[in-house]
Parts: sequence; structure tokens; C-alpha cells
Amino acid sequence: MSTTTNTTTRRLTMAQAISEATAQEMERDPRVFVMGEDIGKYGGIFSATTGLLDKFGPDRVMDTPISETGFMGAALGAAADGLRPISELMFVDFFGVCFDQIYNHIAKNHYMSGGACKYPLVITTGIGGGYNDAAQHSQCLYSIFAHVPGLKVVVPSNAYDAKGLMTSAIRDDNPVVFLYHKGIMGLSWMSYFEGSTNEVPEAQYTIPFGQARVVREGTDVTIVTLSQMVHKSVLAAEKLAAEGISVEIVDLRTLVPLDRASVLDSVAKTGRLLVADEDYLSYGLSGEIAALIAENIDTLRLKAPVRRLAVPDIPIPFSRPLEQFAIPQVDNIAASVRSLMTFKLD
Amino acid sequence: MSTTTNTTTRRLTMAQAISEATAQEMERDPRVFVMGEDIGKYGGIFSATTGLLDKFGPDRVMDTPISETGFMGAALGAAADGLRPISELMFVDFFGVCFDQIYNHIAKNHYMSGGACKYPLVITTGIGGGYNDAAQHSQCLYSIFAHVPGLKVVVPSNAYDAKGLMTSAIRDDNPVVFLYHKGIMGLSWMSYFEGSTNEVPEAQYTIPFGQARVVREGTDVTIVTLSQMVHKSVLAAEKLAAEGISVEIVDLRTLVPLDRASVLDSVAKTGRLLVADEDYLSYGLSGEIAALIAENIDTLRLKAPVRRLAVPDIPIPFSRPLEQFAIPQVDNIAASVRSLMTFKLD
Amino acid sequence: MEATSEQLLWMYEKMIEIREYEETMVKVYLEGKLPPKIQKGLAFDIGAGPVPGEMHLAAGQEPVAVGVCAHLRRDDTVVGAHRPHHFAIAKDVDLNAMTAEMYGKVTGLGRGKGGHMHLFDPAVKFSCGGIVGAGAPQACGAALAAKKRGTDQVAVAFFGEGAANQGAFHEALNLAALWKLPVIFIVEDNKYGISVEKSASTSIASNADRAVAYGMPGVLVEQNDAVAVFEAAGAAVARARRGEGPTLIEVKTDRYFGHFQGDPETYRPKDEAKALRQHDPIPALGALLRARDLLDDDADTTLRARVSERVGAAYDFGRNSPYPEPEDALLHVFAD
Amino acid sequence: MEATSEQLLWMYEKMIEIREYEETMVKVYLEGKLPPKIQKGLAFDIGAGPVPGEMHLAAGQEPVAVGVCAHLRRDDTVVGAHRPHHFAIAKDVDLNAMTAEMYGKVTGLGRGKGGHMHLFDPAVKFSCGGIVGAGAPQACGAALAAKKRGTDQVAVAFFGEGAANQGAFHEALNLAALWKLPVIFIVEDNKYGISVEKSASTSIASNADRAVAYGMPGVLVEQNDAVAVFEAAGAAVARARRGEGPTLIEVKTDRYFGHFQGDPETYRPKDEAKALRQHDPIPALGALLRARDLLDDDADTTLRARVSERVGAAYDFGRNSPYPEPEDALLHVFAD
Ligand SMILES: Cc1ncc(C[n+]2csc(CCOP(=O)(O)OP(=O)(O)O)c2C)c(N)n1
Ligand SMILES: Cc1ncc(C[n+]2csc(CCOP(=O)(O)OP(=O)(O)O)c2C)c(N)n1
Ligand SMILES: [Mg+2]
Ligand SMILES: [Mg+2]
Repeated sequence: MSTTTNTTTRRLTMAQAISEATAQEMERDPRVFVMGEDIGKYGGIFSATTGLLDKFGPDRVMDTPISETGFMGAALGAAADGLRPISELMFVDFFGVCFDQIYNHIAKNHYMSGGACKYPLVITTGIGGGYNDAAQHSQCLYSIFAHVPGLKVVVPSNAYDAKGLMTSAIRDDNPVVFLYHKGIMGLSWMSYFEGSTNEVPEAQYTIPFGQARVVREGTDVTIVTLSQMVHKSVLAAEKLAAEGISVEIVDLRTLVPLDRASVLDSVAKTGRLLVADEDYLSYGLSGEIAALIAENIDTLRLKAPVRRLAVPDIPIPFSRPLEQFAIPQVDNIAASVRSLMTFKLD
Repeated sequence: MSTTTNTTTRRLTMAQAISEATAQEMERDPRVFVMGEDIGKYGGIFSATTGLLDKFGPDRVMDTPISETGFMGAALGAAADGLRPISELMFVDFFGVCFDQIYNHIAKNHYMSGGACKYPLVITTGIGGGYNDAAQHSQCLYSIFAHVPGLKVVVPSNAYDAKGLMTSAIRDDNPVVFLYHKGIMGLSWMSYFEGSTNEVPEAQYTIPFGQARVVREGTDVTIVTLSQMVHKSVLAAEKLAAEGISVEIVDLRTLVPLDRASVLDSVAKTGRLLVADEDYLSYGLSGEIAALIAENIDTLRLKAPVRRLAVPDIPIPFSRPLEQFAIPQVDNIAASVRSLMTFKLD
Repeated sequence: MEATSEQLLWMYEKMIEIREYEETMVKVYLEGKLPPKIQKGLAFDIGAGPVPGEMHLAAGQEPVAVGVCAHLRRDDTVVGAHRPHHFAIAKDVDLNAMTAEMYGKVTGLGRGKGGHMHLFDPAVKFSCGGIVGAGAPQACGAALAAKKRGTDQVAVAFFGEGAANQGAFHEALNLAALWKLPVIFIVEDNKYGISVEKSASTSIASNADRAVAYGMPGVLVEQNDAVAVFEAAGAAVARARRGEGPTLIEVKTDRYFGHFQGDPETYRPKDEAKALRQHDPIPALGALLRARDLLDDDADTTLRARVSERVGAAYDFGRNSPYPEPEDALLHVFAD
Repeated sequence: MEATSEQLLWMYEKMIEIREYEETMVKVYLEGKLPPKIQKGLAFDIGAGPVPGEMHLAAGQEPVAVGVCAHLRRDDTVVGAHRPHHFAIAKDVDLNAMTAEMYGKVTGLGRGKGGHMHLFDPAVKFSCGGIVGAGAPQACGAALAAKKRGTDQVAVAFFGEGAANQGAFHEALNLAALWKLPVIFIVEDNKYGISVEKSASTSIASNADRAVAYGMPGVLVEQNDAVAVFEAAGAAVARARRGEGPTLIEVKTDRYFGHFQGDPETYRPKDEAKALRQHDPIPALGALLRARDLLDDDADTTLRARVSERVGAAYDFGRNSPYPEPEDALLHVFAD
């Protein structure tokens, strides 16, 4: 699954792990370069590129103007011409100013060329709320990237996964969108869930796309989740364990490709599913996972209807009590699991 | 449900119905105006604004530069300042050049202002494939507009509905995205499904949002669908009726608000659901509808797992045999319904 | 167009109000964000304290706000960006409600839903937002509305020099010139877009030179000076009100604080901000007022006391107002 | 930079090839699209016939394609737009595979997946796409790649005057000038963006004047003439190869057909297209060649026969090639 040779590990934050993966791949492959806003001197607003400018200089670590269409288009052109750009969209919330380049061109050109042209590039971007950044800086939106064909979509939940997935992303010959939740980057200026900072091998390794990870085994209820919500789910599961409810947590890790088998396997075992998501509720990720169950009810023995927790189709409000209400919290997860346990369909 | 006074009706194409609704509302309300590319002299590439320039002159029917961010932003500003713009995005496929204005501002400003500001505007746009316009001009994408909160999303399937829904859209104090499928506009230069051209009252009337329409009653299988796919579903249902399979067809008409009750009522009756959609399969509309079933399996007595037909997560290919394969056709719908009939869960 | 005594005094008082507002915010914002009250291991917690989230302050940039807004009426539109306080204050946005908004209180402009980057006050036609460049087309829309009504309101879009490289800038300027809209585009050149210097983002020295590309007048105000801005803006607003179309103005100004509070500012020389304060536009305007006998120590003291009271009252109002109920989050997605 | 005899003859032959290609397409495209073979009630069926879908032809616009591409090598990049045939032919895209692509055949450049607006030929670094303005930043990327490699390839983005009002134009030009990229932006001013006249879309008369906004040279070519384009492009390409950065060129040209085939063209005077043909650039270049003794009747006949054979062979190849299998639609979403 992962190909580690050197076995030295250190505790890294997710930001450090992403930047290390990038640096190691830049050393290995001179075609790799990074561009984006404030990714040079500043080291990336969310520290995903910290240290790279010093190591590789301004030709390979390029601060850009605030011209996302310009530099996403340039990433496409450079990839078509043999380079392997990593292009940062500072907040995923800004995708609307440049999504045409991403979804109509970067995602489709390989297909429209009948496979003749390749576009190996990575788009990194910060997602998520919880620190009162309001409606234009707190979204997840990964399901939009996953909805349009031609993009691989990676959403890591911890440093170990982030390093391996980032290395895979850079080596992939396809466009990959790599979405990191700000609240698990381990920034010194934002509170975060500690589980996201973990042991990371020094050596390079890859984690293949399309393999979900069972974070915690359990028998009563499956929580399918990803990104920061993995950590909230773990905390909920710990509470619930004390109450005698055994929760299995599946971290999707990538949305495209999607590891449908792992979801189905887990639900086959538990018979109960909660999807815990930080994106908007309707027409997105939580629906897709729930749909998977609906499509397989002939083989699954469900003990309860599927439940979804997500942002209830409202913009993310600024004010603390409102934002806490809008974004599913540990207690909401626990309560949803408990309510699932009240059913006995079978 | 609809408020008709004058009872004269004529057969209109959907394009004529939309343009008539707009003209009548422009007569009634001097704040309404239309802008977009080629909507003036040309009358709209898909004829949604035909005749308006002659009736209302260039001040109220404004051809714009190819600056979608510019004029969508201007629509917002004009709406904030008391006007009621109708702003056309020629093909929905172009949303990526201007989605920031739409989803971060037009959709959210009312919320972020705590209700203090209103943005009454309509975005009209053409969707759909089937005439070999390839990957950048054939998409549906309505689920993306429905995923982000703050936009009402209307997707009519015929002229009668289009007129009533368009009138409601213009009168609504919220931003409404009105997506018309090119293949049911009744254009003289594109083959279309005839059911979309129907009897339309001359007088103004409104159709409320959030009310699906049962297009055809049936007892064996429910097809939940919308837009052009309604007509394909009807043709499939006719074939299937000859085989003794009774199909009920639910036309969603609006995605936001979504008429969940009508879907559940129909599936409660038939026990079998096919979602027939022309958007991409994953992370979209078909998942949302299927999820609704997964969330309600405790009260529904399903006879079969849910099935979804949609574009199988590939860009829309140009070549006829490829495009026909990519977009669900009447035969695919019929085959899916037949396969649903092979299950006997219960 | 020369500023009247009244206008000069108004600008002076507003600049002081803005400065005091921002300097108060520096302190309020830090409350609760530093160790030991926050998560162990953190140096700072952006989500903690009474005013959480991002905070972009405009101290040093007062002249552009007051110099322009001195020409505006309540029914003229202003669209600001992510660094909006100086514009909001100069446009006479309700200071209490604005402050309550940053505290996330139900008495706020947006009932706590918007926060500091998203301030909406329809009473004075003020709005702003967090997406760089997005305001420029929106101001065109307000100008279009005035033109359609046949009334003489104007609209102003304020944004940074970094925003002038966003596509929205180009589309808006073309639209404004093409349709001869009564709109004024003001670029605040504070030399940085976050950490990126203008020379690393912009292919020419002055955005005023970009006006040619649209056939509109382009004006460069080289001093961070309220009177200089006032003069340039006066001509542009008058032109717009006369129905002669848009103007682009770039003003060189100074950002005293970091891009946002908490910015380590490692990208700029350590003493740069200090050096900039040597050319503080507030004492400069004060000196002018004194030279013209429009101000003396007493008047200055009175004026500053008045400002302090206003600002203090606003912060008190914000702090003491109640939070919205959590479930209020579900309200206002749609107007009914 | 003066064109050599060889270059003049090359441009002449390529222009004839483009013209013949487009005029052949007019007929091929109409096959199967008219009554009585189509759905009752329709006047035309865009989705019918051997070459379905939209079709944007470039007859009349040959000079801009050949005048620029005469300076390009196989390893220089060209990014076209939705009206791409003239550029593709001038860039030596494989004519058979290109034609097969429009027929939707498996032998096409994109195995039938792209169609006429989406032609990709990596052998000559050609690509194009259906989104107005989107090619400009992409050309910057190819230029950036050359610059990073330290090689002297250039990249050219071709787009219409309508596209010059899209935000992507602005962002790309700023980026190119800022980073001194070897890229040439060519605006084809054919007076219309679909039905909208340039004066209704663009706030100034010439996009060449927008170059100032980026500090790059701006050149206006006022004649729809291959030699005039050749000269302007020659200087720009040489400049780019020398590492001196980008150039913006606008060429006034003429669109002989509708925006797309089937366009009722009610927005332009009935005889406009006919009048434009009075200034056909092909006989004009032929006359020049004859005046210089580079061409006579015999040579012209030979050359035209050669072109006809090439074009005819391409259409035959397209028509006679097999369709892909329907399930091939599932291939090539991702490279493996
Ligand atoms: C479209 C978009 N891209 C990036 C950002 C992130 N961002 C916020 S402020 C800023 C810098 C803006 O610089 P400038 O326009 O000069 O304004 P200043 O902050 O200097 O006032 C950036 C890059 C954003 N908010 N929106
Ligand atoms: C972003 C975008 N907006 C609108 C369109 C629809 N459209 C296709 S071609 C065209 C006109 C383009 O005009 P111009 O750039 O002058 O090129 P021309 O067709 O004249 O060659 C328009 C509006 C599009 N393809 N992409
Ligand atoms: Mg700045
Ligand atoms: Mg044109």
C-alpha cells in the first residue's frame, strides 16, 4: 500500500508534511514547480509551501499576481509543455474566479484529445471553517470538484496521509485537486484537532488514490467521513464507546476515485450509516454516499435508515454561535449515531 | 396552483413561452430589464429573448460584451439598487468564468446582510447536449447551482411550465437560476422532443417553486426526472406500458426548493425508483434523490434497489455514437426500468 | 475643486475616527487570542476572543476613504473590499451596528452573519466583500441603475492594487466606459497584496495608466494625502454626475499594520511600517487646518473627544449586545 | 523583416488551402441537415449529417493565420479558439486527422471526442477550445515552460476582438509582461462577436491600445493582408525569441460566413459579406506574387491542384474512417 524504505519518522503537522512531500518531489523531478499567491516569501498562507522558496529559489517557487484564471491557465499550458506545476488556489472559496480553466480545460483536455495530451498538475487549496471566517472563506466544496469529470480529488485528514497522497498527486499524470482543511494543518495560529499531526516517515512514499482508510473499527454504526470531520468523528466515537456503542470510522481520503467497496463493506458489517461531512448538505458528497446504500439495499441488511450530517444548505455564518450551529460538531455526530441506534429495521 | 384569468391558449415552444413571460413582466414592471450576450438583435442564441428588443428598446434589452463576470456583477449591483435584472449566461458551461459573482455574492449577500439587502434577479442559461456540441457546450450542471445555498434553481420541461415558472422567477425577491434545455426549446434548427411544445395561456400566470409534477401516473416504477429527460422518460414509459409495466413519472421542475414529498409519495406507491438525469452521475442530482430514499427506508417498502441513469462521469464526447452512449437515451431508461422489475425485495 | 473648510474639517475628523477605530480594534481583536488562554502549542488563535476571524485594518489608508467620500451623498453607492472599515466609516455606515457585526452580535448590520469582511448598510448604500476584485462590476450595476432611473447618483468601487490584476477589474472598466456609467474606480496602492509587492504583481508602475485601455481618464495621486485625493475624486465624481462616464484613480497609500492581524510581516523590512508613519496623513491635515486657522488645540481636543466617545460607544455597543440564537443560522437564506 | 519568396509562396498556398477547406466544409456541413431529411417543422438540424454540431468557419481571416504562423516552428505553441481551422492549417496540424475529428471518427486527432472546437495536435503543439478568452493564459504557460527550459520556443494565443473583453485576457497579458514571457497575443478583429459589433462590446477602437496597460508593445495591423501581418508578427516573434517579452497585435480582418453555419446574420447588412469579398486577401497576395514574378498561371494551377488534392484527401479520409465504438466514450477520462 505505501512504499517506505527509510524508516525514520517524526511527528509533523499536515502543513509540514505537504511541504516536505513537495520539496522531496521537487528534488527528484526538476519539472515540478510551485506557483500561487503568497506561496514564496510568505510560505503559503496555510504554510503548505513553507521553506520551498529558500530551497528552490524564485524560478521554481513563484509568487503570482491575484490572477487565478491567469495562473491556472498557465499551469495547464506549462503541463501540456512538459512541466509538472503545483498551483495553489489560496482558499477553495475563490474557485469561482477561475473554475473555467479548471473544469472546462484542465479536467477535459486529456479526454478531448483522445488521450493524446497529458496535463500532470496539482491544484492545492485550503478548505473548511470553524474559525469564523464567514461565508466566502469557510467552504469545503470538494463535491463540486468531484462532480465534474476529469479531476482526481484528494482530501487528507492527517500528516501521514497528506505526505503520501501529495507525493502520489505530484507523480500522477492527471490533474489532481488536493484540498487541505485549514483546521488540521497544525498552524500555530489556528486551533486544530491534534490527531491530524502524526508520525511521518522522512523517506518518500506514496499512498494510492481510491483507498479509504478504516480509522477505527466498530460493529454498530459506520461513519463515513473525511478531512477534519474524521477527528470530530473519532472524538464522538470515544464518547459513544463509553456508552457501549461501537463505531467504525471510514476516512474516504479521495473522492475521485471513490472507494465504494470500503463503504459497502463497512455498512455490510454494521448495518447503519452516518455520513459526516462539512460541505453543504444537498447535491453533494453526503448524497453520493447515501445513494450508494440506496443502490445496494438488495445486498445490505440495513438496521436503520441512512443519516447525513452536513452544513444545512446555508452559507457559513460569521458569528460563533451561528457557525458552531452550521458546521456539524462532535456532539451532533454523537447524537446522530445514538439516534441511528434507536432503529431496529432488519 | 396556477393563477390564470384569461383562458385563451396557443401552442408555444418553450423559447416562445420564456420570451412571452419576460415581455409580459417587463410590461407590468418597469424595473425588469434583460442583459446578456446576443440577447438583443440576435434575440438570444436559443431564442429566449426573441422579440424583446423590438418591444422594449436597447435600454431594457442590453447586449453585453463577452464579460460574464462584469455583467453578472452588474446584475447584482443593479438588483441591490432597486432593479430586477434578467441576466443570460449563454451556455451554462461558461459558468466557470463568472461563478464567483453568482455563488459568493448573488447567492450569499442577502444572508450575509442578515436579510437587510435583497437581490431579485434571474439568471437564464442554456443546458444540455444531444446535438454534438461536445464537452464545453453540452452540460447540465444544475446540481452545482443547487449545491451552493442561496440560489433557487428552476429547470422546466415544457412551455406551459416554463412560462409560469419564469413569471414566478422574475417576481421572486431572490436570485433564481433558470436553466432551459436547448433540446426542448423548440428551435427551428435543432431537433427536439415535441412534448415540450404545448398549450400556453396568453394571460400571465405563476407556478410556485417546489412543486413537482406527476407527468404520468403509474404503479410499478417511479422515474424521477426533469428537463429534456422527462420526454425521454415518457417515450420509455409508453414502450413499457405495452410490455405491461406501469411507470409513474415525476418532473421535479425546481431543484431548490426540492419537492421531497412528491418523490417519497410516488416511491411509497411504486416501491421502485429510477432517477433519470442528464447531469454527471456522481456527487449531483441523482445522488441527492437516491439519498432521499436511503434516508427513508424505514418508512418505504422498497421492492428494488434504487437505480440512477446519468452521464457516467465522463466529459460529453463530440462524436455521435459516443455522445449517444454518454447521455441516457429512451432505450437506456426502458432497460433500467425493466431491470428494476426483476427485483422482488419486500 | 477646492475643499471647503467644512469638508477639510470633516475629513480630518473622519480620519481620526478611522484611525481610532482601527487602533482600538488591534487591542480588542487580540483579546482571548494569546497564550495561555488558547490551545496549548499555539502562538495565537484566530478563532478565539470576542472578535474572531480574519481582521484587515486600514490604518494609514484614511486619505483615500475620506478624500473620495467627502464628495458622496447617502444615496451614492460604495462597494469596498476585504479591508473595509475606513470606507464604511467615511460613508457614514452605522458605527454601532458595524461594530456589533464584527462581534457577531444580533444587533450587527448583518445580525452577525457577515462579519468584518461583509458589511452591508443599505441606508447609505454601502457593501463590501471578501473576494478580491469582485466589487468593481457590482459598482457598475449600481451606476447602471442610476443611469436607467435618470438620476444623478454615482457609484464608487474601492479596491487594492493587487485586485487590479484580477479579470473582474478589466471587465468592469470596459463595461463602465462602454456604457458611460457614473462610476469611479479607486485603486488603493498600499504596495502589497498580502506579501507580494506591486512590482511582483503588476507589469506597469501605475494602474492609472491602465485607464487608456478603456478610453477613460486615469489619475494618479502620488501622495497619501486627503486633500490630493479630494481633488482628484472631486473631478471624477463631478464628471460622473454630469453623465460623462467613469474615471480610474490610483492613490499611493500606506498600510501601517500587517495584511491581517497576526501577519508575521517577514516579507517587509522590519522598520518599514515605522518609517511610513513618519508621513502620517492625519497630522499633516491637522497642520494644514491649523495653518488656515481652522483648528487649534482646543478644537482638536474637543474633536478628538467627540470621536473617542463615538468609537468607544460603538465598541461598547458591540461588546454588550446579545449574540443571535444558534438556530438563527437557518434564517435569511432566502427572502420571503 | 521582409518575407522571402518562399515565405510568400507558403502563405499564398496555405491561404488557398484554408479557403478551400472552409468552402468544402460549408457543403459537407450542410449534408443531411436540411428538410425533408430532418425532423418535420425544422428548417435545419444542427445535430444531423456527417459533421454535426457547431461550425465556425474562418474564410476571410486567412491572413492572420498565415502571417503569424510563417514565423513559427513545429515546436512553438499555438492556442486557438472556437474558430480554429485557419490556425490549425497554418500550424501544419495533420489535416487528415483534423478532418476525421470533425466527422467524429476514431482516426481523428481526439479519436472523435473533441470535434471542431477542440483540436489537439501535440506533434505541432496546437490546441484550441470553445471558451472565449481561455487560450490566452494557456499560451502563457507554454511560454513559461520554454523560459524555464531556457529554450527559444514562443507561444501564440489567437482570439477574437470579442474575447479581449474577457477577464482572462487581462490576467494573461499582465502575467506575460510581468514575467517577460515569449508569447504573442493576436486579436483577430473581425468586427463581430457573434452578432455584437465591436463598438457595442469594446470601449476603445483598437485593442492594440490596450498594450500600454501592460507595458508591452501594441501593434495594429489595419489591413487584412498577409504581408502586413507577416511583418508585424515577425517583429513580435523575434522579440519573444530574444527573451524580450510579449507583444499584443490586433489585426483587422473579415468574416465572410456567419458566426457559425446556420447563422441567419440578420444583425448585419445583407450585402456586407459580399462587399468584404471585394477585398479578398488571396487574390491580393496572388497579384503581389505575380508582380514579383513568383507566380504565373501555370504555377497557380499546379499549386491549386496540389491544395485541392490535399483538402480532398483529408475530407475523404474523414468521411471514410470508422466511428469509434460507443463504449470508447468511457476511455481517456484519465491517463493511466
Ligand atoms: C479572488 C481572490 N483571490 C485571492 C484572495 C486572497 N486575498 C485576500 S486579500 C488579498 C490581497 C489583496 O491585495 P490588494 O488588492 O492590494 O488589497 P490590500 O489587501 O492591499 O488592501 C488576497 C490575495 C481573495 N480574497 N480573492
Ligand atoms: C466565456 C464564453 N462566453 C461566451 C461564449 C459564446 N461565444 C462563442 S464565440 C462568441 C463570440 C466570440 O467573438 P470573438 O472573440 O470576436 O471571435 P469570433 O467569433 O469573431 O472569431 C461567443 C460570445 C463562449 N464560448 N465563452
Ligand atoms: Mg494592496
Ligand atoms: Mg470577432
